Amino acid sequence: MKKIINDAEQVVEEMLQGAVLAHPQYVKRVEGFNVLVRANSPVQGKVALVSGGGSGHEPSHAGYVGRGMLDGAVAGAVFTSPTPDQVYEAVKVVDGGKGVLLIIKNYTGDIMNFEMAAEMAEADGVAVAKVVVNDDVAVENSTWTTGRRGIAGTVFVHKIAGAKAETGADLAEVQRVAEKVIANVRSMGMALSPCIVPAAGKPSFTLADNEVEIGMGIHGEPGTHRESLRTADATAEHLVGKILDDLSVNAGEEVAVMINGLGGTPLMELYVVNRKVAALLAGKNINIAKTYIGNYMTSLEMAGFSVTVLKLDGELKELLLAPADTPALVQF
Amino acid sequence: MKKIINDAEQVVEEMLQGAVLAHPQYVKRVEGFNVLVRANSPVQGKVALVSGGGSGHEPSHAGYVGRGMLDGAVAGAVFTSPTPDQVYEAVKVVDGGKGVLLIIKNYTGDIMNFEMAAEMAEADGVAVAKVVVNDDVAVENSTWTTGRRGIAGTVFVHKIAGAKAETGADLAEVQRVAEKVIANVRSMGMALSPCIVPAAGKPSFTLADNEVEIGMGIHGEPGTHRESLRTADATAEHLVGKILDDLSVNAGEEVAVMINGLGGTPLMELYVVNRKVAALLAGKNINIAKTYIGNYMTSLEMAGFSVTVLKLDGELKELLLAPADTPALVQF
Amino acid sequence: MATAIAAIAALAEIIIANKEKLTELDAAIGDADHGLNMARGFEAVRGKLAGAQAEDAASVLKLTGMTLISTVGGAAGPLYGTAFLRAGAVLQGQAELDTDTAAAMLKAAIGGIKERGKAVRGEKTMLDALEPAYEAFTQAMNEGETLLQCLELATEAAANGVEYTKTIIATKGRASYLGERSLGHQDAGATSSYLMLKALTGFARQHSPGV
Amino acid sequence: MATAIAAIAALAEIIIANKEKLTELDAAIGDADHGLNMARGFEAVRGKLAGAQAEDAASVLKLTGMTLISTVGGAAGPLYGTAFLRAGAVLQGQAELDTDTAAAMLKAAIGGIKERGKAVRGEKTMLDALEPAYEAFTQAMNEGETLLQCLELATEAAANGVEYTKTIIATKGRASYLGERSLGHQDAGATSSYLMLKALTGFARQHSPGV
Ligand SMILES: Nc1ncnc2c1ncn2[C@@H]1O[C@H](COP(=O)(O)OP(=O)(O)O)[C@@H](O)[C@H]1O
Ligand SMILES: Nc1ncnc2c1ncn2[C@@H]1O[C@H](COP(=O)(O)OP(=O)(O)O)[C@@H](O)[C@H]1O
Ligand SMILES: [Mg+2]
Ligand SMILES: [Mg+2]
Ligand SMILES: [Mg+2]
Ligand SMILES: [Mg+2]
Repeated sequence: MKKIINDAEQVVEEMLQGAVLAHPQYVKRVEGFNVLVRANSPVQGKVALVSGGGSGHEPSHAGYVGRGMLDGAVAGAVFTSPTPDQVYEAVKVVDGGKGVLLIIKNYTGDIMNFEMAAEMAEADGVAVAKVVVNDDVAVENSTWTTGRRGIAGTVFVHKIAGAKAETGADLAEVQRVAEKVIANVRSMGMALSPCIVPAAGKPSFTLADNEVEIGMGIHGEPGTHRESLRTADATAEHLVGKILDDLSVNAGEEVAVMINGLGGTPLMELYVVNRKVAALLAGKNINIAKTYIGNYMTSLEMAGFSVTVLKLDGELKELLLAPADTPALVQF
Repeated sequence: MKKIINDAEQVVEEMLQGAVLAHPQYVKRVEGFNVLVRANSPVQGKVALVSGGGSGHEPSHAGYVGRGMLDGAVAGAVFTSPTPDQVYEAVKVVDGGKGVLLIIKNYTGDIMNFEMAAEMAEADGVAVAKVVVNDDVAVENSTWTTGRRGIAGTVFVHKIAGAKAETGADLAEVQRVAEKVIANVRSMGMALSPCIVPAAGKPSFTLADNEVEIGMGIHGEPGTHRESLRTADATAEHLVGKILDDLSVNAGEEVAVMINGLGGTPLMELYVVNRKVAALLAGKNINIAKTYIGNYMTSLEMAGFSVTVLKLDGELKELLLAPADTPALVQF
Repeated sequence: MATAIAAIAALAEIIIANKEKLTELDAAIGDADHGLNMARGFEAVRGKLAGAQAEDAASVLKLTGMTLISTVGGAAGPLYGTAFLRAGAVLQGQAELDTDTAAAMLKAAIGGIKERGKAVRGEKTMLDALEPAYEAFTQAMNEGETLLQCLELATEAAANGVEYTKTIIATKGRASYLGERSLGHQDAGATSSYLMLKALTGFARQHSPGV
Repeated sequence: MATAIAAIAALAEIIIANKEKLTELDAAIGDADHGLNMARGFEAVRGKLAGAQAEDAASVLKLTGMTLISTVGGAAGPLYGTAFLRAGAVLQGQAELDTDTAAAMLKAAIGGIKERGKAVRGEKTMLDALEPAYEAFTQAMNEGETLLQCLELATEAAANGVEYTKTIIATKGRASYLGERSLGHQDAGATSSYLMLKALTGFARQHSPGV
């Protein structure tokens, strides 16, 4: 394991310290907790947004703490949901009197830990609402299983619900918009290489020299299948095909696209992928309102990428294009 | 070689197409050339900035084309300086009547190709000035060799000279500010792993399981030495030490810091590095005005990072903090 | 209570000793952290209990549950944490641990897990070790066996439950994403449940008057 | 002119055949692209000359130089490009290629490289092959040797120059960043210069009346 770290056990703590030192204008640490909140938290009179999850997905989620997106982010151990006490603390610190929306990715652990925190905060009289993001079409959606995973599409929920909260909307309205994003966002990824959880010290899976994993999860969970590496175009076509099988977008409708690097992928390759994704959408007369390209929801040093498509209506588009000022996403 | 591409020979072309499709609000292609310029080029009445170099350093340089930074970026073959005709074309397209500043990284090839382009453009009557960035303290600076290489510090030149140009300053003034940045910026990097030029198909060097290269160049040029991987803190201390040996910064003075990922490094590790870099500077009573952390000047999928320190005065600080709106760097 | 602390210490020992094994099981069909999470949690429990000599058994279990909830994370943290809290609640005010009380504790723990995780037996989770264990325990109890014998039979049933998880498709937890491809793999959480029962049985054997 | 085109084709062939070797040499002390760059350039030259049958020799050299400048990039592109442009300028208006003209062309090419690259002999560059080659060429010429013999001796001197680059420290080009650690390594650009002279010699041998 070759990593630029000091101590596998301290990596989350040291990362959080480094993040606060890098972005003091945006975030501050909640002392004693693995929680970063806006430097000016709590923002009074605004619904607050809290997200979080295991570490190792940086810039998710602390990178999206700032005006127009999140109010707080909770960091678990690497690839492990944070614990309820941590989430509870975040909720208490960011609440500005209008309640708190928890943005949870659909993993059993995340849901249970965030739910326990919500119960604790509600007992304190804080209004809490929850949304669960489940954009990964690699996993079959069915009610008798745990359903689809939440991956890069979560960033669109942060962006759009965050913009809505900034308008002064109430908790139910912010939750409604978040649910609308979730209903309209789909993603799927592929990996060229595994990654190594620092505390584990070795990769959780291995791939042969020319083998790739299609549809893997952002914690190295196995995907739909393995295959020989194909061209960027063929791979993009497969992923976009799966996404559009699940999300009906008609000719003339508008979408936002995210080409997300998993941490070890050169931007050059993401652009090559985007060329094909854009062409595929253009071929169906689907308009792209905005493309995000880069590392938004990573898996440590994993090489690979995911494609996310978000179907827009007037409301979602306006909120997507609204300003944001956070460490990892700035737009104006 | 495991890469998400279609054809090693077409990778620059397809990347440029993908970039224009991703960022139509920022950039357009100069037809027939590997040149991206601002969507609204030429901007009349403003000095124009052109940079470029080999491809494989994305988001450098096309990612910095936009308001407050560059006007045009020229992409060479992977890791190979662009040719004079390409640079010449960029200069002609972006010139808004106030002249063009070429921002060149200090490599023999880049200098010769950009100089030839400048001669061609000057023959056409375009006012052209040049600056050469040489921030890499891993290489000894001496007048009888080619001197130090230009690496991540180049992004600070783009940012600050770009902000100056935006004020309506004339070519000599923009050049003066760029030279001031160059005089005050130093960088040094280290690599955990090599990268693979697509057309070559194999890494240009190899490292043993626990071995790292200190001071390597962004094209995989060998560095000062190899050593066993040390802690993030020890490595950061070595690099910052080399930088401050060369750049005298006194207690109470202010700097900007860039912790730059080389393409395959998780952001988590960059934050761990930043924790130490910030502590080292704080220990010397040096104030950090702003920290940039992420992938700014990469070497394809190389794992590793560089640290850049830019000493600020009032003028540089104001220009650094000025707004920018480009695909890879937005601030307001 | 010294015995309760020692019993929890035995659980901590077996979990920490099997950190890698549990992580590897989770790697195959999950996200390769179950052993890391559980070991982190039980290290913390060890630390907490080191400064808690005087507490009664119910408090020890409660402290264990709270500590697991606030240090394990993932799915296992809330599930095992809730289980220990519920088991501790049963013990509240009980002077001694007899077979009946042990059965009630196991039942309460399983109830907590089912409530929190909304899973049932047969979904390839820890329940596939714990529910058969509970059944074996109560059957032995009804046949008049000693606490140690009940535990031994419960552990055996849990071991069979772990084997059984290899033969079924996961429909809860991270392995459910794999659908049919989860077949043939052993569930990590069922394994940690079995290990804890095994450690408890070993502990009971050492402290049993008959030995 | 068909002969000029065929001569350039011979250069293209040897460079393209040595693409990997030149890249490997550049990998050791540079950035691993010299072969790729030169091969890309000469592929383009091949393409350009395929549609240029009727041109005179000076134009062929000019076209070669321009094409190298606009396709090779890096250090080698401007250097070799300038060299071919300058050599072509010497040939302008010349009916036949005699030994004197060849010497003047070589001299002009080297002059262009020195002007563009601001290097001198002994800095571990292509000049360490080309300048000894020029000296050997003119010495042979002064001794009355044929063009072919002059070329053969020049090529031999270039080969020695390539060997010599292993013994010196680079102070120009990318290898200069290595300082002393550039010792022992052979310069890629000197090697491509030697290869081109070798190809020219081979070409001259085939077309020489004496053979
Ligand atoms: N809903 C559930 N009910 C009961 N047990 C579950 C449930 N979901 C997961 N588990 C158990 O948790 C184990 C995984 O724990 P762990 O790896 O620590 O959490 P995570 O899946 O969040 O990484 C699984 O092997 C399974 O036994
Ligand atoms: N200033 C110079 N003068 C003459 N030759 C040079 C100079 N700089 C570099 N070279 C030659 O160019 C070769 C490298 O060419 P190439 O690899 O194509 O360019 P780059 O160094 O830009 O990657 C070196 O091996 C050396 O022979
Ligand atoms: Mg987990
Ligand atoms: Mg090069
Ligand atoms: Mg797990
Ligand atoms: Mg080279």
